[in-house]
Amino acid sequence: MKAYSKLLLHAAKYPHCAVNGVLLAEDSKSSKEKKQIRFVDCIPLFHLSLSLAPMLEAALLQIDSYCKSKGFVIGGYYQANEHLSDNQINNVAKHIGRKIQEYYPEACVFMIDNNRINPMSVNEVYRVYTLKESGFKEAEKRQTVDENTLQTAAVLLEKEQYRHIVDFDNHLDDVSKDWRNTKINEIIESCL
Amino acid sequence: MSWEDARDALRKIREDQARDGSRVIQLWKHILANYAHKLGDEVWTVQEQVTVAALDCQNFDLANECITSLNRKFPNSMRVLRLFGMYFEAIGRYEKATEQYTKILEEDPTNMFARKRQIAILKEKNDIPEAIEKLNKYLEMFMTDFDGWMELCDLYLQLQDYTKAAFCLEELIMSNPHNHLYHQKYAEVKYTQGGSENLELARSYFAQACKLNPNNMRAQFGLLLTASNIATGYSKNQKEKNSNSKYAVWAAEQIIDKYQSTQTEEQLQDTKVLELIKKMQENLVPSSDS
Amino acid sequence: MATTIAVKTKQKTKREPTAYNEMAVRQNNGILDYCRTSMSSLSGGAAGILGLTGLYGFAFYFLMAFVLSFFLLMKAGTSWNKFFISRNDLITKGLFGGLFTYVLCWTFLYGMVHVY
Amino acid sequence: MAELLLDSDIRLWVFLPIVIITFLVGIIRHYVTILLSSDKKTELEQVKDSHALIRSRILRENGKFIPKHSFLTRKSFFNHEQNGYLTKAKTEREAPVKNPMTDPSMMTDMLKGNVTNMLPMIVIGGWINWAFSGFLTTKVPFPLTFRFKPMLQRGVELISLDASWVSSASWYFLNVFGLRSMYTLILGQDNAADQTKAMQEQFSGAGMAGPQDPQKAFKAEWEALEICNHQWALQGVEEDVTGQIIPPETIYIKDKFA
Repeated sequence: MKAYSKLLLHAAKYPHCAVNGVLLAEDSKSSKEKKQIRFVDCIPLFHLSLSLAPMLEAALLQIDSYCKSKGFVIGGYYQANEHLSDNQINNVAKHIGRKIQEYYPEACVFMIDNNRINPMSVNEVYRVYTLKESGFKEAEKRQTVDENTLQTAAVLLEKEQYRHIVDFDNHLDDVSKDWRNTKINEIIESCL
Repeated sequence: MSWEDARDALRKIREDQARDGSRVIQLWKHILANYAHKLGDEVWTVQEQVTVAALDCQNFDLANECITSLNRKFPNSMRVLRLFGMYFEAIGRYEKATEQYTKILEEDPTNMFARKRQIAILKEKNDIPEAIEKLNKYLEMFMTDFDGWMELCDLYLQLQDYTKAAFCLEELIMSNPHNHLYHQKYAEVKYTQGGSENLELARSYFAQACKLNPNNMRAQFGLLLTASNIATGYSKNQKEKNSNSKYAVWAAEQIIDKYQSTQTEEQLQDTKVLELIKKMQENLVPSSDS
Repeated sequence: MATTIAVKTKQKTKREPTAYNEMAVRQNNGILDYCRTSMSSLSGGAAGILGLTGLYGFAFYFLMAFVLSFFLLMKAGTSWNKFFISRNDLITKGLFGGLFTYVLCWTFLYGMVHVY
Repeated sequence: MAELLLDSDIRLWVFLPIVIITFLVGIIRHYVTILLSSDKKTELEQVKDSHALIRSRILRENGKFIPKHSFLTRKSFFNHEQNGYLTKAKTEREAPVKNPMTDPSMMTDMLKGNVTNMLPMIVIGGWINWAFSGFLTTKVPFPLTFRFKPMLQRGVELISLDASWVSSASWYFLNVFGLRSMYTLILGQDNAADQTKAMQEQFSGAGMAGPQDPQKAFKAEWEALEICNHQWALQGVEEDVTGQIIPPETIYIKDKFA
């Protein structure tokens, strides 16, 4: 819920840039038998230049230590390309996705379909890819978000809450901004 | 909000070249449209701005309205022609848009804007290699158009052609050697490229960025990462190793300082930033002692 | 005098320690010129109406010029080095260029009031 | 010397009109120039050349901020022995010396310049000389030596007259030159009312307008770049940064006095 809304808001905040971020999942040891990943939070990363490594490393290091303290793992990566109708998985996404997979084998990559970001969208806005053998394949459709989440996200978009979401680029510009987006979290809670 | 405030807000957006189409449209629609006569001659600039914003937000009625009124005031003006071109672009009729731009270029072959738009069309069609080629041709002619270099750099980065992106950034650095952002980005590219030589370059440029702007967090993180990488992996002799870990430790201190002074206690506790950096620091210090 | 205008626009100036922003420097100097010219013509007018002649007139000009410089220094305060390359510029810039304007205004109003 | 008493009608009909006329002419000239000035059509080739020259200059000045290898790459792009950009340009480009008589657009430009600059000056000056000749208009409020007499008393040859009196023709010229800074006050910095500036440009013309001949410019730039060596500015910058223990914010101010 939180994860989905924030992902959506981040993509909506920078309509003219490519954006990416990571999704945090609950540590799967407990829920492994269900073959299901529950994403609980989302950390928006960058909107300026996705393909540069150093800041990505810095960000992932920070997120990693945050996750460890909370008992989460980095379980997914999402990306929205700059071009409106371009929702193919590209090299950058593959690369990062593979790296995440090394640490968490169930991880998957979400490619956001820019056309579908609007308050009226009825189903999820992304396609899911998972690593199979050597290449990324589109995963079979499965229910990833429930009706309720979609509605909340739509409400947030409508209210232009995306102006307040903070990603890692903002955080590095101004350290006092918090990439955990506690404010947004509160708003999301209140929308429930 | 009075109309003066709205005007000032629009002015600010224009000056900062911020891209916030929906806000521009809101300001125009709710406030300024009723006071257009009060703006004097500025109204035309504002209308141009609103047109672009409207196109950005796919609000074609508004764009059309503005273009028509601009066209009535300035028939045959290059700037209006180019707005027409952008309009066609936005509705997806690229041939028509290209036609407009060619018309401008016939009139004035030095019109940089029309050329850039033509490249933008290629980018819209998602034909990045072609766009790069065109942009290269363009830069051959206008070698000091630094926005062009910037764009070329971003395009190369999309294709992950780091060597060429670095070349563009060198050009940008030369254009303005006091801009820390160029140094920092150049260093980031070099870092991404990898290899000990590139890492050392990256370290130098991160350091330069730190020097130019001590508040540049990215540069400090970068310095920390590069220096510690060199210290642990690439350094050839002990001396180099020592100095590199010294830089890393310095950067780490700076970062810790920054976090402590800006974030709240609770935030620091929660994100564990300090612990992380201290750990990195500790990893380095014994290596320099031994 | 026009010092208020000057300071408003001066605040736009932003530059780094060693690199000067060309545009900003030029703009600041333009504003300085503006102050000088306004001061010269106004004080010239005043001198003409008062009917100062000879050395008194010139003395009056320099007095006014230094008063203006003083105001400028006050306005710039301790942060003058944010706006100008050298402090002496504030005092001496356009001192003699302004003299010409001053003499013209002085002569003009003196002629109007006292000669006929 | 006896005080002269001027008829106050002179003030109303000579003294004031001259001031007003010169002033208004200046303003009108400003707007006429704006009306007449055509955007200078620049040719693509010209723009390209100037951009290349600027880039080369930037390379010379700021080349020290990029790594040595990159600097040499660029230098060879410009100055390679066979096919460097500048090397080629300085040998191949034949100098298109523009003959103003053959190029009609140059001709009209020159004409326009003359129309707005010289003509009014001559016409108005002549007219004022003719209409208001022979008046003493005013007196400068300070004593002057006799050397100034021909300057201030044009058109009035009276030996016994005190030097501080000003004749109408001279008053006109005083206004022409003295109102210059008033125009900057009223019309803004880059006004066209100021003919003296335009005249200065005409006299010192060719040198100021920049080298007209691209070949020469290319050659000069080529030579300058040829002798330019690379000295990396970022050598030891890490030491520089880390050496300073002072809090980051104060580095700026410290550098200022260094």
